[in-house]
Amino acid sequence: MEELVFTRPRYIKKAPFHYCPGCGHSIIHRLVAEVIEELGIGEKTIGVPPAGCAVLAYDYFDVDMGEAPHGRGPALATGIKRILPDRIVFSYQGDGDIAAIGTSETIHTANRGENITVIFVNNNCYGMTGGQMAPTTLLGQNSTTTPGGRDENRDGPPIDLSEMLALVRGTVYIERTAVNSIRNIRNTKKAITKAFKAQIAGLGFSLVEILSPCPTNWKMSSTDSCRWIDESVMQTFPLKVIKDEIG
Amino acid sequence: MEELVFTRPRYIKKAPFHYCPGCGHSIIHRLVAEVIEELGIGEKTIGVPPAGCAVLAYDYFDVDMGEAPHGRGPALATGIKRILPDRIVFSYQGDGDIAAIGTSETIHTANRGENITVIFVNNNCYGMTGGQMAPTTLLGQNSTTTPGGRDENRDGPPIDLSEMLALVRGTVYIERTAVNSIRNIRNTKKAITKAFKAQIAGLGFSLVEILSPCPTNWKMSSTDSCRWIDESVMQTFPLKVIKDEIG
Amino acid sequence: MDKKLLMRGSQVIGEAAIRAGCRFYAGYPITPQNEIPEFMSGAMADLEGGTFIQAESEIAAINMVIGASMAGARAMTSSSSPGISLKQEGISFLAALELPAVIVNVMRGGPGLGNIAPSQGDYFQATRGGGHGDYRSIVLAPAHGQELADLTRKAFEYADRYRTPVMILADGMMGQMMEPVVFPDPINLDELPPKPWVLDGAQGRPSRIIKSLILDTVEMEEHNWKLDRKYKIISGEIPHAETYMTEDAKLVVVAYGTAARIARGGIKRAREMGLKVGLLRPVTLWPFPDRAIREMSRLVKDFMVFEMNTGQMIDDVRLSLEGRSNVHFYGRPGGIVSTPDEIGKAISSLYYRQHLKED
Amino acid sequence: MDKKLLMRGSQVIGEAAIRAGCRFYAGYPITPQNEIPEFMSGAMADLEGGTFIQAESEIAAINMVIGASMAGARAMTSSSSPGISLKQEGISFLAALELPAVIVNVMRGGPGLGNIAPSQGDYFQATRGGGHGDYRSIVLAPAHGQELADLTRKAFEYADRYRTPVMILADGMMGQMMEPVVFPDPINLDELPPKPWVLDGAQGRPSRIIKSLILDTVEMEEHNWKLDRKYKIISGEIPHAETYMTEDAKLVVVAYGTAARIARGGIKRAREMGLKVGLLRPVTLWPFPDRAIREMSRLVKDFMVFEMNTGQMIDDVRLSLEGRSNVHFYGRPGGIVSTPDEIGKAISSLYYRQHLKED
Amino acid sequence: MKPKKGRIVIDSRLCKGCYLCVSVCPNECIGISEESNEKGYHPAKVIGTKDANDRACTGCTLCAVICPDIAIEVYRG
Amino acid sequence: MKPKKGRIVIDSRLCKGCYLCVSVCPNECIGISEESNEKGYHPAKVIGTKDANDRACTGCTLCAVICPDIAIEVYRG
Amino acid sequence: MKKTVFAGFGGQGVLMMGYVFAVAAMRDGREVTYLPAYGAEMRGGTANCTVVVSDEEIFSPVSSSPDFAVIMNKPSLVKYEGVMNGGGTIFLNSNHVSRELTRDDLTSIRIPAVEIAKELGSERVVNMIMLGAFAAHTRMTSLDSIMNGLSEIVKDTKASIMKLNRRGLDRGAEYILKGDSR
Amino acid sequence: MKKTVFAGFGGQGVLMMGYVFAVAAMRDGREVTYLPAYGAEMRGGTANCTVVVSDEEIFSPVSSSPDFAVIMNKPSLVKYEGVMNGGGTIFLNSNHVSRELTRDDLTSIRIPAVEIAKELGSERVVNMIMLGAFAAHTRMTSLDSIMNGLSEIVKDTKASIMKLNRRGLDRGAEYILKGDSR
Ligand SMILES: Cc1ncc(C[n+]2csc(CCOP(=O)(O)OP(=O)(O)O)c2C)c(N)n1
Ligand SMILES: Cc1ncc(C[n+]2csc(CCOP(=O)(O)OP(=O)(O)O)c2C)c(N)n1
Ligand code: SF4
Ligand code: SF4
Ligand code: SF4
Ligand code: SF4
Ligand code: SF4
Ligand code: SF4
Ligand SMILES: [Mg+2]
Ligand SMILES: [Mg+2]
Repeated sequence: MEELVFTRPRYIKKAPFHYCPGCGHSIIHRLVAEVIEELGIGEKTIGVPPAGCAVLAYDYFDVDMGEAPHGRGPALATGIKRILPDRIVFSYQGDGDIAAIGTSETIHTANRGENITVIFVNNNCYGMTGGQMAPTTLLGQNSTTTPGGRDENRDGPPIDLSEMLALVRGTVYIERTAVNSIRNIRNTKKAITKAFKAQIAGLGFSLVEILSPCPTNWKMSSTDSCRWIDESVMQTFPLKVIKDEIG
Repeated sequence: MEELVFTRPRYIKKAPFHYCPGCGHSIIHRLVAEVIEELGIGEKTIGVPPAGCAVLAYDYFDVDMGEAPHGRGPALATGIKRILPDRIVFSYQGDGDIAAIGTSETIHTANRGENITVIFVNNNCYGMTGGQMAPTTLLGQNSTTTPGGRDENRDGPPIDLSEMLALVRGTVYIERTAVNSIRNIRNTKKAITKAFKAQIAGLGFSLVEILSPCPTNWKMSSTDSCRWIDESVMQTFPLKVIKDEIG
Repeated sequence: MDKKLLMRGSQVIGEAAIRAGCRFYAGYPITPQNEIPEFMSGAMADLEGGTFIQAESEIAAINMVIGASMAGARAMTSSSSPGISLKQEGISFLAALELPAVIVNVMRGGPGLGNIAPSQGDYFQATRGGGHGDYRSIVLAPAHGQELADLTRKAFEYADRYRTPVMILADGMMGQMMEPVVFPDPINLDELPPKPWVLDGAQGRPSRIIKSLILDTVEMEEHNWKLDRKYKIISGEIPHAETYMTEDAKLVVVAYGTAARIARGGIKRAREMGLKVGLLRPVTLWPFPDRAIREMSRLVKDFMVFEMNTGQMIDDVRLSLEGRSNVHFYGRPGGIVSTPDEIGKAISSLYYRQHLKED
Repeated sequence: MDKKLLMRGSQVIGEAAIRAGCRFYAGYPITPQNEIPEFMSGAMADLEGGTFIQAESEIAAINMVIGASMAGARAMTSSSSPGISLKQEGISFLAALELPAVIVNVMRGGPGLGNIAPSQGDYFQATRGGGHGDYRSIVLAPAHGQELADLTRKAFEYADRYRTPVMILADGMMGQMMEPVVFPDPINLDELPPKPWVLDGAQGRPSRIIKSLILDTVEMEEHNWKLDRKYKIISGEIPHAETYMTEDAKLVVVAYGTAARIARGGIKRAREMGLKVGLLRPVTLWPFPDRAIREMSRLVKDFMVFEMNTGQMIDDVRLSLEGRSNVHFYGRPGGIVSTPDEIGKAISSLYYRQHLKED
Repeated sequence: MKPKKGRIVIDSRLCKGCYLCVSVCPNECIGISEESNEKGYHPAKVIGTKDANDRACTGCTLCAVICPDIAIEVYRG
Repeated sequence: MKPKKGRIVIDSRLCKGCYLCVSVCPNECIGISEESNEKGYHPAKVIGTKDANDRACTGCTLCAVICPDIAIEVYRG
Repeated sequence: MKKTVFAGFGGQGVLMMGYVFAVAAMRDGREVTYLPAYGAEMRGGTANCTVVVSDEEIFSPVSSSPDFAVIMNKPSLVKYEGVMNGGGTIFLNSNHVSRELTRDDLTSIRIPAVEIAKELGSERVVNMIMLGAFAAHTRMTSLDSIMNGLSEIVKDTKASIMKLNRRGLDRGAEYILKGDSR
Repeated sequence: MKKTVFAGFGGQGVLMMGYVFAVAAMRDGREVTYLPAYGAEMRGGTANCTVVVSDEEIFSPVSSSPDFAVIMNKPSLVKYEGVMNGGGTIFLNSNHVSRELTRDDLTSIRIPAVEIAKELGSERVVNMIMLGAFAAHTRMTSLDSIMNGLSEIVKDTKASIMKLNRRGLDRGAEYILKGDSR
């Protein structure tokens, strides 16, 4: 008997994604939806999409979704979770959203140990607004606001928010993964599962930082983008479990 | 011949301080002024006072001073310094100012390695507004917004901003000191000197975090406050050189 | 419970909010309204299902309120002038997302850091939308302790009824002063109408979206007009003004909040001198009670707007009258609290200048 | 250099700013004005003593501008509607501290996240002070590419002359469109008048303070009136409006920015149909050219305000006229860009409804 | 043990021709069409079959796992 | 080596009676006045002199170093 | 309508005096407002509050031209003497304020409250002594009302302390009634 | 006043076509506006821009009722056919758009630009071929003006590439002039 072994997960709507070819966002959407389905929490999950390329995430996730102003996802998620502590709340954010304008909200939400999960999509640029420098843009990487590539003296170096978050006491689980290869995609799914499980167990703030290709703004093919993550991005942002207090 | 061996430093105006008895702010003002005098930079220093008990710092420091909105001192100082790179610019901030509302500005200014000096006065509370919880309030410590003392689950734990700043590449010198004893005051002055020297040498972002008594909001005598810093505050915020890349 | 209590204005707001079913408060300290978060920290701790968060900033606070409101709670934040400026993006979002929420502004002197004395310098910001885009917040202006309690109750009702942010515009004096107050009974949360738009997990129903991004301009226009229609309905239903000694008045003072309270004293003195003077006090600043003023203009040819600023509400009075009567202004910005005597003098001086005494 | 260049509006602002002596730009990306920071990043890198900073947020950007202005630089930031809301506290500080600075708002549809299409929904925020306290910003409203260049130059001049923030209020269309532009020659920074208030280290002179905290209410009141006097001077000196075919007009359209440009087309069509219609285009939105409108009301009994919003500038038109003429409204919010034909129809329909054709 | 047999179905309306599936298929079962779809992308297509020898789809799902557009369904058995 | 001799001058208008100087003087030279100053504080006062034996001020400046209000000047020699 | 200012250093129980008085007057059925100085006004160690008591609506709670002032320190005397309503009365804690009034249209009542408190064995009742004297002289409220107000405010205070407060009030009142203060 | 829309997929050089045309017309001394689609409108891989050329003031730069459209793909045809001005002309890249127009008040001109480009040895000149055809048919500007515009925009391009572009323009124009497109 032939069996359907891979198909669209239950909590992704049947709409075509608006993302560019080879974009990591939609891979990550699918992984989150798969985890939600596998953990059986789809009927009690509330997601908070960001301003960023994933602003339309509510058109894809088939769970309750409430839009946040740019960078404020963690604060907004805090409000939801405090009112509905038995629901599962996740905030989905880009690297500009979480590590530039939202730095403060992210750090303090984490520090308070709010029992939410953050999906942090690090594509080393401002995707939605057309490829400006992000806090995570690599040194030397081109962007529309760093003529000649990011220069440490002029523009500052890339910032490692996840490492900083590991320092605050309210965080229980932080891992950096990627979606540029089968292996990394599988690990990402494991990490997302762990992060949601931490929330289900009421342990505190969990976050998965996911290195994600943005072929459009990197001006590379999809396959080159995946390679570039291995070769360059991971030099600055190595994949690892940054903090694990789940036990 | 009798010699005057201790008097008001040149760059403190002859005005009585508005601070409460035993407050650390004015000790710190004096130390900063002494350092400015000793380094001979009084005629080219620009200070940025915060919103906080030290909001009136411009009435005391006899150097050019420009007021910042609450928490934005580092951004404002960045603007000044970029226009006048050969002047000496310092931002003076309370723990609420720097580690709550100003978290993002502080971290990103540090990360860019702006060549400024930050004096971070940690008195474990919002002094000016009457003793609310600060990001640095100790667990169990009373404040007007933490009934029964700060509770980790409800209010989150104290945050160690200086440690986080040490993680970003633009910082060259970060030390935590105190002004609760002669020894600590002397070390604080050394630290402030080092921080300003780092700026003079053009090395990047320097910061001195100074544990400072707030007898009024701690509801203790001045001497008890000094003791309490030793016995309690330093348990959470140990004195140390957190980062030193000056060489 | 109908015992009179002597309570500080800020705490009155807090207590009234909780009795109105507020179960979520997030705020950040700023003088002169610190007693609101301080009160809420204790009150929420004592309350089953109550949340108090001292946010890391005003921006975090308003966004927490957005989240709590999405989740169905009656939610509130408070601040004073500079902190309210920081909340403007969030307030614009509340309006766009059609979420109920209550925002308290205990105004202080401005612009900039200004001072912490009572002022009414934020009238424009409150009534015109200090945030971006075509929206309005309902703005309620209490003038004394009891009204702080009553209008706080109303604020939550309006917010839910119209799914829109409501601002309580008070000032430092009102926040700090203690006055006797009788509180209404606490509402029963279970008796509130259901909110069929809340995000609480799909649980069998289709999943819901709360969003304000509408890329299609035709849809966005329709959303703007939909909001506009709502604002027209509100403008028809809730404008409210109180009058004092206006029956035979030839000169009517228009003032709100603390200024109105003081103006009453000035008017009383003027009446004692035989001048026919009255007060019209807008209780809702938006929607502005323009009809009430316009109607009055049939008999009253001189209005004196008194504000604790350099002149802001005067625009709304002039817009209400459109030349039908004279509009004069008396203002004291910067935290100056005039005495009733001073207002009495300003009134009588204007009265004689306008030759109202003659007939 | 007077060669015509085909340039995108956002870049025109950038180039004009640099030619006006802007040496400091800090900003944060947001559509539809990303080309301003993008242009500035390159232009400042090529410029001796020029600074570009991509700030971590809009708030950081405006505060960097405050600092740069304190240090004496001609400084600018730019954003679009939600980002401008976040800058309101900073703008209030600039006004209070009496610091020159230029803020560009390339408006998009709102409230909330809205959309990125051209809109004029931030009129109230810009002209009434979206921040706290008694203050005003000068607001300039360009309507086409060349004016983007010319008014950017003016913005820096006004900012310095009056020591106050100046806002350039453009919209998505203007930001994105390319048009031929001729730039004025770069100014010579050395020829600018000195700024005897700058913080640049005491260097022998007494130390200086720039602050806005004024705890004493009497002093604070005086500061407020001082600002008010300045605003009155500005209101006397710089209001500016452009007219088009108004000489014999019976109906005058009042519109600014992109709306005015489109309205000209509508008016031309209406004229072709024999209707006596003209345009009054406020170039300064604050101070509003109220005198120009009031004077026109002697001959014109019908004004049609056309805005790309649900009705904001109409308040200023009504305040200018105070009942002297009829004020009608035609609005398209949400990013809809009307065609000249549509406006032509709106004009003619109003023209006939008001029986202007009859005499 | 018999090698597993698989089959994939590509929804060419969803596919954006990003080549990622092509790059990961261990059995070179997928190629890119000459024709473009409605959105102007050249969608992926199956170039191997169950039965063809060295292009046998095993139903390993790798292509589907990496597909950013959930354009691939995989059957096995 | 002769022990250093010192002298301090306390500006009682500036002093807020915080006791910090009292607590650090190794020679117990400083006490607190019974009388309050204009601001209602009981200012510190010198209770030892250069000449008194066990309350001899050495001019070590410790009191001045810790004084939050710069109310103490120290002379030596 | 009578306005009273209570002023002194922080820690002298100045705000408490006003608060207790206001609650007492409210329970007596009068209109009342209580306005404390706040924020930066409180730095520098001073404290003050204004209580307005009236039989009709109170228009302004601020301390412009107070009718009475209870003054606990010298700077407060300086601050308030000038703005007092003509004919007003100033209650002075004479142990802290030695100087005479400069205006002759005001009455001063001097109470050696610190001395009396020492006699009672606790300096903490200085404010109650002043309040007792104030109440006895102005008759704006009764000592019983004040005690009721006090127990309403400081709910779980020990009986012994309440007793001490009562004795403070009594001694202050006595001091007035015996005429010692002229 | 003539409005022209250029539309296709991203990467087809659509924006460049419009830009070059606009600069050429400006240098010819005409009034001109160029309005690209921006932001989210650009997601999903489509691109378009509107160029208005006129001898008088241009009131609106938007593409409501364009007179001409240069269409590089099917979705763009669907999008713009409906809004064209009556009597307008649509230039179709016939290698990408096979279907006929549904409106009979419009003229269509079909250019097998991909084929021609292949003949020239580089698919990169497809847009120049279309532009050449467009210019030859509308006579709104000359091929020389376009070349001048192009060199103004892409300053340091290799001569060989500029030559190729010129040949693309020429071939597109030729195709029209020879009348092959009917
Ligand atoms: C207050 C505010 N500022 C700026 C923007 C514009 N904006 C939208 S998304 C974004 C950043 C996108 O970058 P990132 O967060 O990394 O997400 P990505 O698109 O790369 O996934 C910006 C600056 C906004 N919507 N609101
Ligand atoms: C935008 C804004 N929010 C809040 C305030 C009120 N405020 C002034 S200072 C301060 C915090 C003071 O605490 P800290 O920074 O620790 O300084 P300290 O007074 O303890 O030295 C606050 C909340 C303000 N002035 N502006
Ligand atoms: S711009 Fe980058 S992040 Fe955004 S959809 Fe395209 S590929 Fe993805
Ligand atoms: S409140 Fe605390 S920090 Fe502020 S002046 Fe008083 S003692 Fe110092
Ligand atoms: S399922 Fe495996 S073998 Fe089959 S096409 Fe996909 S990657 Fe190739
Ligand atoms: S991975 Fe998906 S979108 Fe990409 S080419 Fe393959 S089927 Fe198409
Ligand atoms: S200088 Fe030294 S010895 Fe003299 S009083 Fe001060 S602490 Fe004592
Ligand atoms: S340390 Fe200074 S302020 Fe404190 S008691 Fe001594 S002299 Fe006075
Ligand atoms: Mg990104
Ligand atoms: Mg502090």
